[in-house]
This record gives sequence, C-alpha cells and structure tokens, in this order.
Amino acid sequence: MYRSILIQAEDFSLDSALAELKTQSGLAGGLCFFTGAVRNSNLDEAVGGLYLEHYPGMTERQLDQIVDEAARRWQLHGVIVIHRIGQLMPGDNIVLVAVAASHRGEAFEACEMMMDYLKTNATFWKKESISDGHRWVEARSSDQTKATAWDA
Amino acid sequence: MYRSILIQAEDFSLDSALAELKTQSGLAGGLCFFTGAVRNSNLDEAVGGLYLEHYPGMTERQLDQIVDEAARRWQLHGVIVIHRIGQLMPGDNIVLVAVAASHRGEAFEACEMMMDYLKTNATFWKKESISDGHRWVEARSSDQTKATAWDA
Amino acid sequence: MKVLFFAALRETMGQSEIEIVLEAPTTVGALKAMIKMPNGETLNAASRNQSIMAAVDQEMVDDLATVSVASEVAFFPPVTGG
Amino acid sequence: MKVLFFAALRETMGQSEIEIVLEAPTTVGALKAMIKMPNGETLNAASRNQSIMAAVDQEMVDDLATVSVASEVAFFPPVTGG
Repeated sequence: MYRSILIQAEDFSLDSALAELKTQSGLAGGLCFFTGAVRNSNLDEAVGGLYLEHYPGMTERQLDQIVDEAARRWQLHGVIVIHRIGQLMPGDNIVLVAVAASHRGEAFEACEMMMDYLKTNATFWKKESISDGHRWVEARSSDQTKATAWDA
Repeated sequence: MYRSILIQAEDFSLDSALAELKTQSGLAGGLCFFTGAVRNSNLDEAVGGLYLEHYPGMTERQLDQIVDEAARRWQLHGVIVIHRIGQLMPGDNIVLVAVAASHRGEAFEACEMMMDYLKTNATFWKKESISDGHRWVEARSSDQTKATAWDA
Repeated sequence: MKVLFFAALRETMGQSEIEIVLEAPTTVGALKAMIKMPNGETLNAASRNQSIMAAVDQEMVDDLATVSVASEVAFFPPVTGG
Repeated sequence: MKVLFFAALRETMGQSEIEIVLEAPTTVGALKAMIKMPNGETLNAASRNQSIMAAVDQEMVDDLATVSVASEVAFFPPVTGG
C-alpha cells in the first residue's frame, strides 16, 4: 500500500493528491478525501486566524501508526495524510486525508477513522486569534467518543 | 444550502469544487469528497475504456432528489455532484460528490449516502470495452443492499 | 405518447424511441405487454428473465403505475452509474 | 534527560524544554511531582485541575510508565489537530 505523510506550512492540492494516488497505488475505483478548513467562528466568537503547533517527530510517528491501523482494518491501495502547521487564516485548509480503495465503503470508513484518530492522537494544538487576544482550542469530548467508537 | 449538479463530458477538479464550496456555502469546517474512477479491470477481464450513457432530464431530477434527501437528513452547507458521460479511459474520473458541513461526521455520512443512492437511483449506464468487444456493466446487488440500508 | 429505451435494452430494441398512440390511459404493465422486441417477445415476457426498470414522466415506477396518453415512458436495465 | 512542553503548557511553564538529571529510572507520575510550574505548583498537582498528557520517547503513556535516565519526556494538553 502506498503511503505519504506530510506535515508542512504550505497549502495542499486535492487534485495533486488524487493524481498521486492514481499513479502510485494502481487504479483504485473509489477515492475518498476529507479536508478540514479554518472556520471564521468558534464558541460564538469570531476567529481571525489559527496558529498550529505540533511535536516534531512524535506527530509523524502517530500519523504513521494511524495509517498502519487503517491498513490493518481495510484493503487499501493508498493513503495520503497532509497536515499544515503555522499561521492559518479563516477558509484555509488545515488537513487532508485521502484514501484509495477498490470499494467505496472501505474508502469512506478508512478516511473517517483516520480523521477521528488524528483528532485525538496526533500531537497538534490549535491557538485561535479572537477579538481580545488568543486562546488555545480545547479538546472536545465528542471527538474522543468518535475515536473510541472504532475500538468497539 | 448551496447545491450544484452537473452532468458533463469534461473532467472536473476537486480543488475547484473545494473553492466553490468555500465561496458559495460559507466557511464550513468539514469537507468530504468522493471520486469514482475507471478501473482497468472488472470481473477478471482487462477493461480498455468505459462508455457512459444517461437519460437526459431524468438523471438531473434523480440527482436533485438525492441531494434533497441528504439535505433533509443532515445539516449541510453545500453539495456538488458532477457525473461524467461519454467515452472514458482507465484512470479517468467518473463521478464527484462533494459535501461541506460544520461537522465531519455529517459530511462523511451525507457523501456516502449520496454515492449509495446515486449508484442505484441515477439513470446512468456503463458499457465496458473488453478484449473481444463491449459489454454492459451489470448492477450489483451489494449496491442495492448499501442503498437500502439508509432507509432502515 | 413516447416510449424511450436506454442502454442494453435500447440495443436490443434496435431503437431509442418509439411512438405509441394510446386511446385511453393504461398501466406500465399493460404497455409492456403491447411492446414487442425484434425477436417477437413482448417486453412483459422479457422482463421475466431480465430486470427491466420503468419510468413515467421521469419518475421511477412499477408495473401498476398509470400511463396517460401524453406520458413520457422509459424502459431500461438497472442503473450502473457512479 | 530532556522534558518538553507544548502548547498552553509550554506557555504556562514559560519554556519549551528543561533538562533534568535522573540518578535512576523513575515513573512519569514521579517526574510530574518533581517539576514545578512558575506559580510553585507541581505538574502533578496541576494535573488534578487540567488534563496533562504525557509521552515517553514519543509514545503516549500514563503516569505509571517508566522514564529512563536518557528518555525524552513530553507533557502537553489534549491534542486539537485536524
């Protein structure tokens, strides 16, 4: 199975990811992509930007383990994970998880599981710019619930 | 909710769909895309190409109803459905379903439901080029099962 | 009224469209019994061995659905898009 | 050994990294009781009011995990990527 894991400040392209999966992982019939983008509000406050910090080294290891787990559960042709770091603005892309599989059900499931695990296991932290300064985004228990549901 | 439904011979771009959803449907945090591509084999035979026929008028109506159903079930910001027709080659994109939502779970579910419904309800037919001529692709009962599961 | 055929059924029929003059409304099932394929078999008989879907005025229907004298009816195999 | 802090905890600590000389292996919990925040509270005490995650050699662990004299240990709030 082809895999690519990138942590980068630069934006990414879904079309490039699609082309990469087609070239590198054979002609899979079903390709699922999830992209998270910076919203312009959170907890009823306007958000002017988002700063993304991570734990270099550990983040890559965690993402690699998440891809391992997906590959163990489903028959996948290829996976691309790209997560941005640094200063982002509302509307900017944050994360891309792209999965190529023979069957669309597997592509959807693997993509969603990797997003759920990434949310609770990958060492990224978000700091929001709000009107009176900055605040660190708090982890949501609903994300933990979603991630745990895959282990049931 | 923003919606765009296109049936076209031309290829599509995921990056354009992403930009369109961001511009037209507000800054949703979660965007899910599914792309189906032409495989180079089916039922253990090499496939040299795929011809896609549809029922003009009815197809658009069916796709519109599928989007209605997704919008009824989930809180969505925007949906784009693009389905290609005519002669396609292995590796070519066939279909794009793109969904913007506030919550990623809704984006994933809505995208998968629309693909499942599209497979069984939208009036498209595929004809494959194989070594000794052509054959019409047969509907798979597994697709019917998946679509019916949403009604449970 | 107009009857359309698509995909494999269009090829079997050898045409994509026929005109039928109905004197009164009928049903999809009755219409299938009126339409003959080139081998002489009616659509109704053929649908015992192959799945033939029907649409009236671009909505998916079953054999009991009403066909008016001005309806657009279509017959086709199970769909395979996506 | 090296102890790293990230995100809000890095800001609270006022630094991203400290060096601690261990004479023998210990546990994450014991290490937390040794590290003081600028307000004088230990990490262990602080973790009663806020969730503090730990990693040893870049693997997520709990308070019972062993810390060797050459481990890389990190403390941080629950992650919020994606």
